[in-house]
Amino acid sequence: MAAQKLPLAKAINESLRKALETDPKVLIMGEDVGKLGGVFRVTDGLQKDFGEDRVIDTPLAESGIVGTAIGLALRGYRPVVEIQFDGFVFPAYDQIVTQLAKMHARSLGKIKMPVVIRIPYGGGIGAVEHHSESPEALFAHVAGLKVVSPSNSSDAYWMMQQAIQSNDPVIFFEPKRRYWDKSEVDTEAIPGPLHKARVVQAGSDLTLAAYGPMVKVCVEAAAAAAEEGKSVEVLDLRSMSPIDFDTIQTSVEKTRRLVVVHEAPVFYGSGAEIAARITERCFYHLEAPVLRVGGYHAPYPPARLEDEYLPGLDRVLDAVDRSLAY
Amino acid sequence: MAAQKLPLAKAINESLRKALETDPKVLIMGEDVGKLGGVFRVTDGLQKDFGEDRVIDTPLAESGIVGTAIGLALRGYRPVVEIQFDGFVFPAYDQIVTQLAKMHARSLGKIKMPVVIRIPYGGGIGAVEHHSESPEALFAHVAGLKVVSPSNSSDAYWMMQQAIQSNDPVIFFEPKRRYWDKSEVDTEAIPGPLHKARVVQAGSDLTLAAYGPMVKVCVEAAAAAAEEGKSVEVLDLRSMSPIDFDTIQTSVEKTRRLVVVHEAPVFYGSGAEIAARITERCFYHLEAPVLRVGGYHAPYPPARLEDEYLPGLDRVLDAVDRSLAY
Amino acid sequence: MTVESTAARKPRRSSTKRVSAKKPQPETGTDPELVQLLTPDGVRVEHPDYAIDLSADELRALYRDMVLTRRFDAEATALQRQGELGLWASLLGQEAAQIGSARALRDDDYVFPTYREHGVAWCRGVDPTNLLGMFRGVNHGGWDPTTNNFHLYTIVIGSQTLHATGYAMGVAKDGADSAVIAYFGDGASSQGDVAEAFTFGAVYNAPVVFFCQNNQWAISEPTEKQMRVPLYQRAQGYGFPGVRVDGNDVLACLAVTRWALERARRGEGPTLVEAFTYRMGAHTTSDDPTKYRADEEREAWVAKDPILRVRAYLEKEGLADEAYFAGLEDESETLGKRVREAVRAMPQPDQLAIFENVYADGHALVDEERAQFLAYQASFTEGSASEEGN
Amino acid sequence: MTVESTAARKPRRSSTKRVSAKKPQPETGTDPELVQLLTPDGVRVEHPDYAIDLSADELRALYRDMVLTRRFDAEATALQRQGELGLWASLLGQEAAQIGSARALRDDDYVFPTYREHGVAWCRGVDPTNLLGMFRGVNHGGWDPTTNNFHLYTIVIGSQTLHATGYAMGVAKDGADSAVIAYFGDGASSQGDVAEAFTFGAVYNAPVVFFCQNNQWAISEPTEKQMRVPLYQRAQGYGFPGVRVDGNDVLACLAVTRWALERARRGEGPTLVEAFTYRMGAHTTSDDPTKYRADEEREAWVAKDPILRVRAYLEKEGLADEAYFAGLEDESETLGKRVREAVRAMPQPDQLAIFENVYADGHALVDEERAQFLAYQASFTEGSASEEGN
Ligand SMILES: Cc1ncc(C[n+]2csc(CCOP(=O)(O)OP(=O)(O)O)c2C)c(N)n1
Ligand SMILES: Cc1ncc(C[n+]2csc(CCOP(=O)(O)OP(=O)(O)O)c2C)c(N)n1
Ligand SMILES: [Mg+2]
Ligand SMILES: [Mg+2]
Repeated sequence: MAAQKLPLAKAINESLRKALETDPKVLIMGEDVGKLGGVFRVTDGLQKDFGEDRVIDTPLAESGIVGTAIGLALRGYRPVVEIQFDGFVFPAYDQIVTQLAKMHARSLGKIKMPVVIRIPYGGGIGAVEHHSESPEALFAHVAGLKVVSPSNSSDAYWMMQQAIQSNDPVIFFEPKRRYWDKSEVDTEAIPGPLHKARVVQAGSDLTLAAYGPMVKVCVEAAAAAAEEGKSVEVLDLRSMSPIDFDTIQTSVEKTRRLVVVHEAPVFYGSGAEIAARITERCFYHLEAPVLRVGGYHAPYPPARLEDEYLPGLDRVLDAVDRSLAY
Repeated sequence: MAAQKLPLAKAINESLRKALETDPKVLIMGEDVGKLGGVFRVTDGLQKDFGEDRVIDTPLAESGIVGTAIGLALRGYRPVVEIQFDGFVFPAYDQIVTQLAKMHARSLGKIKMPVVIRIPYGGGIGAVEHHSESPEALFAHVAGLKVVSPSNSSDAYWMMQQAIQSNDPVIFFEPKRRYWDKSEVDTEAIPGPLHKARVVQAGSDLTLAAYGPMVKVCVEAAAAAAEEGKSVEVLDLRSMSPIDFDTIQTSVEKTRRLVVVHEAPVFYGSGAEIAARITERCFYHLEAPVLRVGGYHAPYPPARLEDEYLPGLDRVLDAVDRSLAY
Repeated sequence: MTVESTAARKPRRSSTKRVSAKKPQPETGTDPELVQLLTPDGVRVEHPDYAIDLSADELRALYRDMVLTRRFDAEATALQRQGELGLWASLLGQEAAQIGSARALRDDDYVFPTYREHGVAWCRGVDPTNLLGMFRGVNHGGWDPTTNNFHLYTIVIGSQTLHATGYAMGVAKDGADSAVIAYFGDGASSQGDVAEAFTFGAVYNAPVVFFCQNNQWAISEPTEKQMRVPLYQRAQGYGFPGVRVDGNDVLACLAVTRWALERARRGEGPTLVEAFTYRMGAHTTSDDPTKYRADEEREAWVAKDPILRVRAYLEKEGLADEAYFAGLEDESETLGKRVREAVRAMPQPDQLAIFENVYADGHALVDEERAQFLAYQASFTEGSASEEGN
Repeated sequence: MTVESTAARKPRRSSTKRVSAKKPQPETGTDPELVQLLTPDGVRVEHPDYAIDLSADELRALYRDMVLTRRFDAEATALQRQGELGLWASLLGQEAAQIGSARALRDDDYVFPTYREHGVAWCRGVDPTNLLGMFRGVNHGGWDPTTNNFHLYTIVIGSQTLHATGYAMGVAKDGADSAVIAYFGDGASSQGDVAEAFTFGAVYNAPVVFFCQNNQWAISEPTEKQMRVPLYQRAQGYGFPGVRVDGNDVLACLAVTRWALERARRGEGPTLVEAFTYRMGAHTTSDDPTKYRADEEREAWVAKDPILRVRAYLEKEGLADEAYFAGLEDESETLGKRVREAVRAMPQPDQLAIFENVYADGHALVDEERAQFLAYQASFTEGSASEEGN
């Protein structure tokens, strides 16, 4: 398999398959990951081909899943854990924050924690409560974790490869509403580093920075802005911890304006960190304050209100206009 | 009892006593809160005076403590829950984030959740791992919670009264290294609103904004700066959700410089939110980027390194100098 | 597929060779552990510990509850297929467990459901259409829990068992003799929260009944993935009794739950009731059970249908006639129609609902964001107005 | 104190009148549930299920382990009083539970301790001084867990039981016949994580021994606040055996743990061992037990001291003479001295250690912050240098 068009979910599936094939220590664990292939079919067919010893249906207990994954990692395994939905990661939060994140430091580097935690996240699929959240800031604030999110199939494939190879725990946020979006995956292309941002398209008037599901919206916004003669640069950040501030800085030094977009609530969200740091780095370059577009300080609403809650094309364009108006 | 000097821990103790006396629905719950009076003696004597039915030693299970407190609140009680140390709140994180925070919205306002979660937090007492952390950002990001922290005995007394009277869940962060600091408490003074920031001391060259344990450090820094002829305004934010941006804005419009100080790691910390929003509000006033002083992106270190990790007087002054140098 | 290079070692035990655990799921009917009062064939049997004596009216009422619940459930499934609901979690097959247990409750008892307790809701007097709001996506819970002492559906598995326990602790503090019931599933039994609820319930001797509907599946996972021995046995190790009841036998569910509630009222603390039943449908309308379970399994359980056996009994004993059944059929259709119409008539929620009820006492940021939202919305109206003016 | 206005109601049960739960803590010695091989008076008794036959050398070795562990522990307590340690969690009274269980282990078995397993660490060959780093505040764990198959101390109560279970799942996957042991306390038994560990252990039939030292206290809370019936009974409801052993009887602890480990090796899955013992000291040096427990309770347990009974037995049977005891006394003092000196010699950690090992593969922000830190530090050196130059 070289270059081909794959849905994002399938790209992850292929990446997991590759990892299972390449490294006998790689395990898949989670609720319903076996015969069902996960509720989004991301692990479809893997148990059939690699057996119940490698692709493990676990009890319904997220703390138990992550806690035993830590133990398996101590034994030399490389577990890839699935949390069924964003809203169900919290029972495992203690194990992630107090154990998984700190084990390497606590052991003075003696213990490595090559654990990947896959979390389908974000809204836009009309789901019930707890199935549409974007809790990435709650992980990025925690030292010892790395936090990433792909926006397209190629990144999904390669970032998963890199996450599994990483000796640090990686929280891998999968943009669930993009699972079915197809794009090109070249399984032989050598990718760049896992935590490097990507310039999706160059522009000169303003920078839009996003990750995961919002990259597509930003690209659309850039296109709409272009029709009005505004040249917008779009960055796919790809990593929320670390954040590739250098790439953002380079862009902002050029465009002098930055809008950060994410689904997560704006308040204490990743946009805050980016705004604070980029303002510090580019204080004399910025023509406007860094603006943020994201969720409101409110629980994710019922599905029939999610279009109002989610930052869509118009809200991004509104921020673009407001920034350019400074 | 009118005005008197009390250690911060004792002020909370008096406040809890007052609440137990005034409202029969108030309960104290937690590990070791009974005979022992809590590991910091904050609940000292309360079980003796109010009985085991009001001051409840719970099983060692934080999720259980918060989960049953939710149930008790549904039954009309007003539980004040103690989490023994900052690092032990995470087993309860799921109940706090997915249940406690959302119950009012989920029920379309039918259910109120008057639950206070007391968390002794922060470092500086030479403790072992998990006993010195500052996880406030992990709660402030979550809609439905209110997050506060007193810096002195009077606030400790009154903010606790207000938190218990609140019909919303309040995460009450107690600056443990200030537990023994004495200051004036007037139990008859009518306090201002719970979420309003306080101008600790006025100044004209720069604003230092802090909360909890760092207010004292900032006051000291302002004094040191004054000796060098710099006039520093100090704000005690008191509330991390909501944040009283108006008071900060007023101050910054005057001083044109802002440094935010907290113990929590800077990365994705409350300083980021403040920097981002104040920059937006005061873009044309700021002479320098908002600077942040806080913990590093690293696990809280062993006790013998905490003085290097914690933002102390010198690091605050360094930021003051850097800000003024713009 | 690469194979691990363990060939050189001589394992004394490989994970595949390990002694298999005792199968947790004995068959119904012949199982001495299982309380049964009405066989799948509709024959009344007695149990030494759980007697029950119901009038014809009461029996018919239970039957009616189950029939109407099933009808409502089928309507909701249909509404999901028609796009009126985003999702539906069917209770098909679990009517007896729900109606039996719920009809054991008093009005002042309090119920903590998961997300599948439509039959319990029915018995509590919650209007079925109110249940549909969250599945349609117009709210997260469309009823006032305090009106019927029926808490909101809880989706985060297991959490509500702690709320129930806390509520029960409060009941005890109040000196009331009400009881509390917490519903949860076989999968939920693995969650730490449920174990903590057992501990708190036991330590505080709280008047709570932990009612597990073991429908043998947690989405695609059979109970073997959650437990090694039958769940009801777990209670003993926490210091309170556990009972397994035929979950497809409405009489047994009623009798056992009554007994457990009475224990709670008498101050004897918690009970675990495991209602052994079967999820006859998919997990939800999003699920595809053909991926993980054989049709035959389902077929076997059709023979144990909780409704058919009561009908057989009613007919055999002459407790209901054709007219009764026909009348009930009509009532079912009326209910279906009412639900269908009510759902279709549900208004799109107001956009500002996003900002409502986030806090009880308000929050400055919510106010600010609401104002920004309004201004933003207004900018379109103005914008489009001016465009129209072009 | 205001009283609730419930006078008008007629409570059928008030929370104070509730039936009190069965007391979880039977007395040792006469308890048929409790496995004992050596009475508090040092008399060897037999147990039908747990036989043990040790040579004089082996018996003396167990005695020596306990004596040296206690000596080390006392030294650490003293060092805390002298300000050399920030905190110490004494194992006083729990030597038999720790030495007995740890001496049942093979080198290839893996141990997951809490924070009080100094005796287990000793048996694993971890240098006692290495345990002190975290209590002195120079590190969070000063040994390489893989050297002695002894994991780091875990402070977040209960977490390590899941790590142990996962590790054991890995052992099984590898086809190895090693076993894993997870230590935890009576208080820890309330944590959801421990229950989840039981579930995972049972479902995957993992070769793990859950070893609870029930020292009857969780800081100030007696076991009645954690459980209603003896803990060992909990195992059965999860599908594996539970045994209560006299935790002050090193022989019984050894025999029962051996048996449990053998079960694990044979692929028979987990076992819960509850070692019934007593925390003779404070919870930690920060604790003040006079606030919550009576002196008499402690006195009663002094009579059951785990070390004295072995000494009585050794003396009675002529298995050790005065010279042996004197020699051991010397060895103890030497150990104490060595520990004292080693602790005092522990260097202040390098400031840059803050930034070390946060990640295995590095993190841009950590690099940036380290560089800023260095620049900041350097600014002082320059500053003070220039001031000195004044
Ligand atoms: C904490 C959490 N994890 C995962 C899920 C996703 N999920 C929803 S239902 C379900 C299975 C529940 O099984 P069971 O408890 O047996 O109840 P049933 O659906 O059979 O009624 C899962 C895994 C969830 N809702 N909450
Ligand atoms: C999750 C968590 N909550 C609270 C604490 C604080 N704490 C430390 S030890 C302890 C009591 C532990 O009791 P037990 O499990 O019986 O062990 P023992 O100390 O008796 O050995 C508590 C509450 C903690 N370390 N972790
Ligand atoms: Mg089920
Ligand atoms: Mg204990």
